[in-house]
Amino acid sequence: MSENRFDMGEIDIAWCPGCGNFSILKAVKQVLLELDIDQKKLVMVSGIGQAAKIPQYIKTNYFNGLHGRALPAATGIKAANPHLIVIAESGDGCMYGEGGNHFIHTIRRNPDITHIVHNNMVYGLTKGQASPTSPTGFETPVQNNGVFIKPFNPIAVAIALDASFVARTYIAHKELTESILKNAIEHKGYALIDIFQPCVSFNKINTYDWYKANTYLLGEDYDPTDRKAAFAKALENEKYPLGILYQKTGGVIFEKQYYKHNEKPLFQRRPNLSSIKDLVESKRIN
Amino acid sequence: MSENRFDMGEIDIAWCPGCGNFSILKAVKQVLLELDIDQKKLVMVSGIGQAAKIPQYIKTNYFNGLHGRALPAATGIKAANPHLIVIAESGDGCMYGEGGNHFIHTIRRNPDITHIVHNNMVYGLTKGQASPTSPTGFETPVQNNGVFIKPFNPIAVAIALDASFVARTYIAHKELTESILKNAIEHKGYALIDIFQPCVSFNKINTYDWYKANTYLLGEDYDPTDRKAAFAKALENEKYPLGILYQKTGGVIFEKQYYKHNEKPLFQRRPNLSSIKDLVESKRIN
Amino acid sequence: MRDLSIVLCGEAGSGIQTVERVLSRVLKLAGYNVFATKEYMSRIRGGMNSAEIRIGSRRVDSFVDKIDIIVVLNKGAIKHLENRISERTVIIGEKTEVVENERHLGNFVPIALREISEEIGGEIYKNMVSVGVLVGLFRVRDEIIEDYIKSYFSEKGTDTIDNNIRAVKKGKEISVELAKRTSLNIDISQVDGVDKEILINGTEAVALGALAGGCNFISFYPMSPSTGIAVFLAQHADEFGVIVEQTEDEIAAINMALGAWYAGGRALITTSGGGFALMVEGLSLSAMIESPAVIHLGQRPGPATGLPTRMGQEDLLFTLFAGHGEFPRVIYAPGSLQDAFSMTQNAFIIADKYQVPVFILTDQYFLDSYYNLPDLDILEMKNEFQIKEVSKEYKRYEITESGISPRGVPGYGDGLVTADSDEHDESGHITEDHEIRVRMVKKRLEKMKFLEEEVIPPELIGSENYKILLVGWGSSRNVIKEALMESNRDDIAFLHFKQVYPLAGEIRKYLENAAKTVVIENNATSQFGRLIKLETGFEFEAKLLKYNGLAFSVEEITEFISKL
Amino acid sequence: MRDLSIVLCGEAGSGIQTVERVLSRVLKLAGYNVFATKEYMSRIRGGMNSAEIRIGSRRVDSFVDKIDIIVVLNKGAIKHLENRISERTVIIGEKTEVVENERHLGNFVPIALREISEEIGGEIYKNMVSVGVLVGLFRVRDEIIEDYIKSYFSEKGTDTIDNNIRAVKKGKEISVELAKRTSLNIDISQVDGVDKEILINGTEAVALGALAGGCNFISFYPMSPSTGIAVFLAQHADEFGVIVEQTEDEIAAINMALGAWYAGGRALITTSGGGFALMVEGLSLSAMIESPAVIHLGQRPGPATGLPTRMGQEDLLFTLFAGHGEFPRVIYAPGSLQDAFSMTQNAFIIADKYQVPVFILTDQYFLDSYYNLPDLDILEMKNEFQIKEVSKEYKRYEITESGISPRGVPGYGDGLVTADSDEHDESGHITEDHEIRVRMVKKRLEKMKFLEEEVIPPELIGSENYKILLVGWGSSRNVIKEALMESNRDDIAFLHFKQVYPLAGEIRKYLENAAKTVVIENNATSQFGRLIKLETGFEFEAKLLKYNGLAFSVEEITEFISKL
Ligand SMILES: Cc1ncc(C[n+]2csc(CCOP(=O)(O)OP(=O)(O)O)c2C)c(N)n1
Ligand SMILES: Cc1ncc(C[n+]2csc(CCOP(=O)(O)OP(=O)(O)O)c2C)c(N)n1
Ligand code: SF4
Ligand code: SF4
Ligand SMILES: [Mg+2]
Ligand SMILES: [Mg+2]
Repeated sequence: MSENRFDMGEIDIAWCPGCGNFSILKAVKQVLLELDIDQKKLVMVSGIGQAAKIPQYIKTNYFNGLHGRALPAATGIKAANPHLIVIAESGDGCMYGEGGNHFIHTIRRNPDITHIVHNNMVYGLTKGQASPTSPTGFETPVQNNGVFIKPFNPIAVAIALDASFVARTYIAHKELTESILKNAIEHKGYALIDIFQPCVSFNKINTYDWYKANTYLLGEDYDPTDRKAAFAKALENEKYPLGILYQKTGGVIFEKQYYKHNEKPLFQRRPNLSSIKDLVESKRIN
Repeated sequence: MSENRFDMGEIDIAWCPGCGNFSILKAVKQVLLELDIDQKKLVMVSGIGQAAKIPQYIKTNYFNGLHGRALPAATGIKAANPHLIVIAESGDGCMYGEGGNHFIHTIRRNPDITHIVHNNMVYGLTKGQASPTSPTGFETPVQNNGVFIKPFNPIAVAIALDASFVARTYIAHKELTESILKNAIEHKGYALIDIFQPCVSFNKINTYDWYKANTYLLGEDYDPTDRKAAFAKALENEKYPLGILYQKTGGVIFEKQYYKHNEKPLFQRRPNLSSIKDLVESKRIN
Repeated sequence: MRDLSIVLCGEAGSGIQTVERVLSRVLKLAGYNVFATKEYMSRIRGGMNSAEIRIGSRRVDSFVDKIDIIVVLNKGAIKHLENRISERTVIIGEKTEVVENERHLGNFVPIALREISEEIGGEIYKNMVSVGVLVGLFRVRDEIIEDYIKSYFSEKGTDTIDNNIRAVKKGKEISVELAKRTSLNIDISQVDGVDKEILINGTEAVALGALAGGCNFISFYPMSPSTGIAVFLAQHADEFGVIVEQTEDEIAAINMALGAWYAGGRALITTSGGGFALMVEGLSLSAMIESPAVIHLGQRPGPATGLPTRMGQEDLLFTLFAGHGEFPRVIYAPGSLQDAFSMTQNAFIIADKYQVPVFILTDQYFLDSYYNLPDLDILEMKNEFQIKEVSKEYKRYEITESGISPRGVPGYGDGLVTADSDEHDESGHITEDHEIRVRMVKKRLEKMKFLEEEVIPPELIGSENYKILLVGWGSSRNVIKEALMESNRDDIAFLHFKQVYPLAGEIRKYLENAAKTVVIENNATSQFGRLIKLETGFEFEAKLLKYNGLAFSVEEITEFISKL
Repeated sequence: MRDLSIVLCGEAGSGIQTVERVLSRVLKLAGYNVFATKEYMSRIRGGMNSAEIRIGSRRVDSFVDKIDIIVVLNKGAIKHLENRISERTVIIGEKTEVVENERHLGNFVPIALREISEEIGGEIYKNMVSVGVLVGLFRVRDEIIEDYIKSYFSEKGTDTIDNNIRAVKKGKEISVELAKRTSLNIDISQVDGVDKEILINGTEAVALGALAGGCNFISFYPMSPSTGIAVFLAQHADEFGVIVEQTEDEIAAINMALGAWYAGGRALITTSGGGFALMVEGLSLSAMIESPAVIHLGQRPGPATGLPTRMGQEDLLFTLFAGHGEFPRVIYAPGSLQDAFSMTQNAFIIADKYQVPVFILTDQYFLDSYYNLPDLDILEMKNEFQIKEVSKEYKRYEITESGISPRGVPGYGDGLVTADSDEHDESGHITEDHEIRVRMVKKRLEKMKFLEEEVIPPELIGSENYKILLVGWGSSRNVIKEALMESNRDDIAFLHFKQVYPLAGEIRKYLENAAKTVVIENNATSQFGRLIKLETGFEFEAKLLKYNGLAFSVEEITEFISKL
């Protein structure tokens, strides 16, 4: 892996030393390489936050948009050119907080995009406020009596919405993470990967050790096609299961619906002025 | 029921003749009366849409706010004065479309409010576009090839988020509806009631007959405290189950957290200038 | 008689729209100039709505208060129109629908609409009987009506068609009787060639303009009065290769559209006040990533939900300054259908060329008003597509001599294409370098210079030797124009702005040539007047402001002019 | 020596903030006037940040470019500060952190920070050793430092306290040596009473003002630089009975706040550019339901994400015209800490009294800058609470003679309280009546008249017989003021606006008295200049605009003045 065409070379990365984001970056680049993805056809889409800086560190096309708005932008990109490989990647606050509405409705749309969430259970870039996934009791400068509302369960919600691929991993599990990422990118349709990622600067609860102690790997025998069983798994919170929790195939894929009559990506289309004239003509009679 | 202090008298109601909204209005007023609710302490909160006009037709306090934004307003009201009884009521587009992010995060907060959704599976007021709950294949002036994305399942999502009360009813079942409404209002914590309501003007698929044919009542023996079973029920879509699908008690109630040190509703509070002066004083030494 | 105004009035859902549509089409096909507009409440059934159809020997393209004939479809109609009824107004309708004490208004001509329609097959034919009565008064040939009805109801089967034709015929029979009354003896002349003209409304003009501009993507969330554009495009989506996506909210709509532009689409956004308010962050994003954007904004009276189905021009300054940070933009406000069409086409060209947001401001009155016109001038699009194949060395935000960075799309060429909402360097990577910041701010703002060169100048209507200058913008154009013509005053001219930002350079000259200037707007704070002051320092002597939710009528302006 | 500027520079996370805090507090407690400010990157660790601490014999309250002493905490610091280093600058730091070729800059005084701190217990004590060196140069008594360290680290236990005290002492020892160099022989005088003064920053001033205004609710979504206000209120929430709720997004924040106001709360909203953009629809709602609202907007350079942790004044016109529809508002832009405090208090009074939104515009520089001042003047709130008990006949939107409808809250009295985002009648019910519409528009807009009476006038600083008038607004006040004083020019005055909308009536007079006028702003398009033009027609002769993300320095303005 010493040489990777997705590497940016000598750049200044704005993450804290020891942060889980580095391993995610490494895993993503590794998987892109292994899948032999043409970087010219790849678009990384993100929002704003520490996690959201990831596209800046990968040599590829990217759309680093607004906080919370990666998914609609990603959907627009995929719809405008279905030949592109689109990965939307950002933090838990970005995707489940500000972007919550897009999360649920993008799942419904089921575009063929990969959705990676760096879940550090905290707002990193804005210096340590609670995120939707922060555990109850988590103390921060604002939630100084501890978080008392229930953490958001993205896995359960995704399954409730019949997302076509739902996975969770913990970044210290390099192989698991890479294998899930590969599966997710190859999966046809929307794929969620929620990645547990320690924030060494602001999350003193959900540390490397904590994640190690509070997660387990789904067994070989686990069947990710059973939605109800997957839901039951999604509710486990003594220890969080890691792996592909739910996967289904054969669903309608969003952007495909729009390319039934015309296969050209939008940038190749030109207005058909003569048809427009015909349409105007029709306004002479009705 | 001939006289109800919640009646507005002779008013012009902007709904279409035959619309399910009328029965919802009737049921809500009836239940308010039966629960002997003091209308001066009741606040109806809504967004924008046909359903959202309902507070205008009830003699009580109301906050008829923005499309999609009833829940945060309702939460603010309840937080500012927990002695008020707060009902947030609006359409499916308002609550699950524009308001989707508030839906999921209000469930997490668990304020003691009742959340009623008129689910006619269509955008009524804007003349018949698909709503998040519109069935696949539903044809509209915009979705003229039929809706192809998956309908939003509010019940499953609410259960995934561990909402403390989750119910569905169909407005033609007057008694069931009234009993659920009563339970919901009396329930401590967030309570969702998704009400199937035929839109006679724009929804020619989900008609009175259709609802009758495609729903059934949960049996006496159904146990609404089992979350996984409730989820399984929530996924049924051959026929939709009606009743209280899920209920739990004992959760942390949002606004209560804020009244531990001071019981006065906010309108009775006054700034404590001498404490402010003390705080300013403290800035002399650190 | 130069023109006639017929108003149909009744509850929502009572079929006014069908009558409006059939009547205006058929009269046009019969060679009459027509104009049709409507006003309606924010509800689906009930309430009181009305549609006005003007028929003229000359071209008619604007709203008049006067009513020559009212067709009452439901009780309440007379009350609704009270202020507009004169002694000369003929009221046609069912006896039971016009209350006794309303009869002193106008001339009541009872007809047994219900009875006749019941005979044919039910009350739903009431509307077609009315259509029959009206076309009868114009002596339209059966053939024209029958052909139209056949095509209009083509999907409903022969029974429906036959019944409707019978209903119209019945109506025509009645009209023969009615026409004996002098007040209903109509003599408006048909005009050669009008039958071959096109009849469209503002919604269609904008949507057709978008197609002509190469629009192939529209993401939107329904909101009156802007939804019609999306409906039109949806109905022609397959034919023109347009992706039409209804989103979960307006924020998704604008971000999806920007994603589409980034990947090579040409996206239109259509919305209205509150919906646009939610898009303001996305607008600012478009500026930072230098994405083209075309935004159709159907204004309506605010604040907040306000009067959702009414007209207003209240969002001009909001549009001009919307978005955090500083960036250029273009704002169009077409006043005629031809303008709406060509300016929307042009919006795509300008947005693409300069990578800026371009707005088209309309309102309910403009979008819902039809009139006939000979044709639409379409600009042939040849070299107007700006996407460049990118080389390995490509930098998305390169500072070039021309001032514009070539725009590439991912997957087309060997380079990489970046978009970054943070301040960025030429390669599109995040930076906090203060010097690069300054260069990038300048680069973005200097586009104003190009945009000023592309300004569509205001249109001077009337005498060049004016002493009094009326100024208006957007949808009031035709109304003010007609009133001015009507007034026959060679000391007054009308300066209409179809582009409201940036403003053309020569404005002050126009304004200073006048001894008196008056700005006419559908808002309460004279937003365009303030904009002129901001841009030129010039202050209007007088204002005519209307903000009750309705458009100006020709008479209102005429009266105003008469006092000048 | 009148004042001295010390700059600490190093990576984020290297403890600059602790040094800044301890140093500024201790020096103040020792009787020195202090000013502290910082600039930092949008990241948590690494990069390069700096803090400036000015110590003065007279009051110091503004940013200077000059650096007398740099404390280098990490490699890269000298490069970062390059432009500000002069021959007289003394650079204190570890040899290894100051690269060879940087040495020609300033005077390098190596100290073995690392070695010394390792001795004490680890590199983390580097910061306290630096503090020791610096307080040593000021000959601050041990007692003061020790007391402060004890209270500062009180929660960390005695070991930490002891080690930190040792570190400071070590530093002091070094300073005895250093002080022998003339360049480090500091003679700034302590001032009687300064030790008893308060030391706060802009964030605290606004938050304290909110408490004084009766704020008891804040809903917000984190966003630099506005989050500090919420943090402050959270930390004092229990004590002051304030509900602090972090929401899922900014839309929820503003709607929740409006819900709270409706039910009787006094809610503050705190946000920044993009966050405010998302609140624009809610702002329009506040206008329609005539809800009070107080919005603190910490401006930052845009568009879009822009430079998230930098300063700018780019959102003035956006704030002024944000929201669909037309409605009045008030915009404050305090320039001093006292103003920030009392204007925020006043914002609640005005918002409550006239049921309008009131903005407080600040920026990162203002929020993050500390200085000592004698006290904060607090207005006693007596009859400033407007909520009325409602009777059975109560109508929320009653048209009253006073022009303001009494505001009730649900559950207090026998009446019912309504809020409707649609156009409504006096009872708050939806209406489409055109006449009511007009009355309601007027009612809302006529509040401008009251707001104009409540205007906080601009402050004229300097000679009354000026020929040249500098004009500024918001956070640049103290910098421009100091530069003007520094310049000793009695032909120049400075007019500072702490309220930017509505503007005071007498502005033109001020402007026209000058032969030359200059507007000074932290943006690229001179937004305040444009606002003045819009409101008065007056155009500035010259502009000084800075938009690289940093505040003006005293020197920049002094130099500018010298050329006038
Ligand atoms: C509209 C908007 N609101 C708020 C912010 C400020 N903001 C930037 S990043 C962030 C949260 C970051 O948390 P998360 O998404 O979990 O990413 P992390 O930094 O933890 O990786 C916030 C609130 C913003 N940029 N835009
Ligand atoms: C921000 C915003 N976007 C769009 C609208 C337009 N709008 C009004 S009601 C509505 C949908 C109504 O559907 P639903 O909530 O299901 O209510 P229904 O009319 O079906 O009862 C929409 C899109 C609006 N008022 N505000
Ligand atoms: S703040 Fe937390 S999540 Fe962000 S880079 Fe630092 S350690 Fe990682
Ligand atoms: S549009 Fe549909 S939902 Fe609305 S009132 Fe009419 S029938 Fe009911
Ligand atoms: Mg995070
Ligand atoms: Mg609906």
